[in-house]
Amino acid sequence: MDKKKPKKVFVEGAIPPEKIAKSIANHQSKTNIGAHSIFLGQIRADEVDAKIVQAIEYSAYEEMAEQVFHEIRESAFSKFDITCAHIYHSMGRVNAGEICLFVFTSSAHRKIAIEACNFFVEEIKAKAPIFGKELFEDDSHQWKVNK
Amino acid sequence: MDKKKPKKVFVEGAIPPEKIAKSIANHQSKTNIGAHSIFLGQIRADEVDAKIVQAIEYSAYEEMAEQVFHEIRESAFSKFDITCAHIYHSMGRVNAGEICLFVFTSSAHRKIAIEACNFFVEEIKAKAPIFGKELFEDDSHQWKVNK
Amino acid sequence: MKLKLKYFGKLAETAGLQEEYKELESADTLAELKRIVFEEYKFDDSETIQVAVNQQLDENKTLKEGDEIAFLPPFAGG
Amino acid sequence: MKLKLKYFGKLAETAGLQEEYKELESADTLAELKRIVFEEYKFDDSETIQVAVNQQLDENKTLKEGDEIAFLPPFAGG
Repeated sequence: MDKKKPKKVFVEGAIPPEKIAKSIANHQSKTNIGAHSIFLGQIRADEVDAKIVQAIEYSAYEEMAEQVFHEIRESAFSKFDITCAHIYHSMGRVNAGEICLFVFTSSAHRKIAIEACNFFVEEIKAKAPIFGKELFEDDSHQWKVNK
Repeated sequence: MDKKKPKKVFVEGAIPPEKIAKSIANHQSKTNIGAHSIFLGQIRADEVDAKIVQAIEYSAYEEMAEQVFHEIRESAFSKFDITCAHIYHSMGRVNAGEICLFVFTSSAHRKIAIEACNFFVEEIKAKAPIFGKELFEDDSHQWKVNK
Repeated sequence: MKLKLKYFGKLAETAGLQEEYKELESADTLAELKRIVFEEYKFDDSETIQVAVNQQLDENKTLKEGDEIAFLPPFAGG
Repeated sequence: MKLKLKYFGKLAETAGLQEEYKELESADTLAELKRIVFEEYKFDDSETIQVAVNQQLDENKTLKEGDEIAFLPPFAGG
């Protein structure tokens, strides 16, 4: 079962759009699915004190994060009648404009897929021990904090 | 502006995953975007009286639908602070497991992108004069009705 | 007055055509046109058929020469 | 008892290291360990640092030999 398989969440660097297309294509044999909901986090070139964010360098407490992802997944599958769910998060450097988070949920019905997707996004942001260093063009940096 | 350009919504047949990847890739130069929300409708192989849906054949009152899409888009841009929004819907035959609807919204912040995406999906389902003929393997059919 | 009538989805199937022109007394209202069409093609009202006049869902519109009237079965987009 | 301490993100930067081992009196609590570490590395508590014991966020846990204690700055995933 999709639910039980241990999943690799962290990917090195940005998540390429082709990976997203491939994930979608992989679901075309699952004809009990009627709706997919996808969330993508993209790095913003924010301006901070007249300096522009060029990239975020992600790090994580990986052993704990894997545990947290597993718990979020268990909780999502018990709360929502989803067919499958996939999450990917970048590690290392991701440039402005590139994708750092990919959440993908599927269900027979749209509301379930959408609610489950939101649940994953909020839970990951709140509970996963992931840290982001915002890099500026002059080699200075600041540490990102989730709102 | 993205908002003003007249948009082609209807595509012939299924929406290929590669088109979705290309849409995502096209946004990597827009570095004010922080979040994308995507909804995909997929044809389910539902069972009706022991017969399985093989495909849906879509038709539409196209002139009216284009008008409706335009109004939904205007309304979405006035309600939500989104950077851009794209919608694609299939015409003609789409087989079970294939994608028939692709809604793609982007914003600086995740909640806005997600809410706008949901708004588009609900509005399209409720207001767009699109009709679907569910085709069974024995060449019989029934007409789909949105719940 | 001459009107263009359009039928979609299940209604086009039931009527056996997608489009036709109809001559009406100019005093005739949309309600009267619906009565005529529903009777002619045995449309079942319980299916919540909507009628658009020139691409607008407004059942209180007065009809005029050249209007396009579309008979729409329940929507099924997405 | 010997503990493994881990530091992440801004805290690893401030401490100047990602990992170290520390010997503690076995009577020492997690609160006492935090006090020692915060003082040594001048961590600013107002930043809402969280502490995980063996990958679990439970500040009331009693420490034992070999525990892994992680000092975590605010999360920034997604």
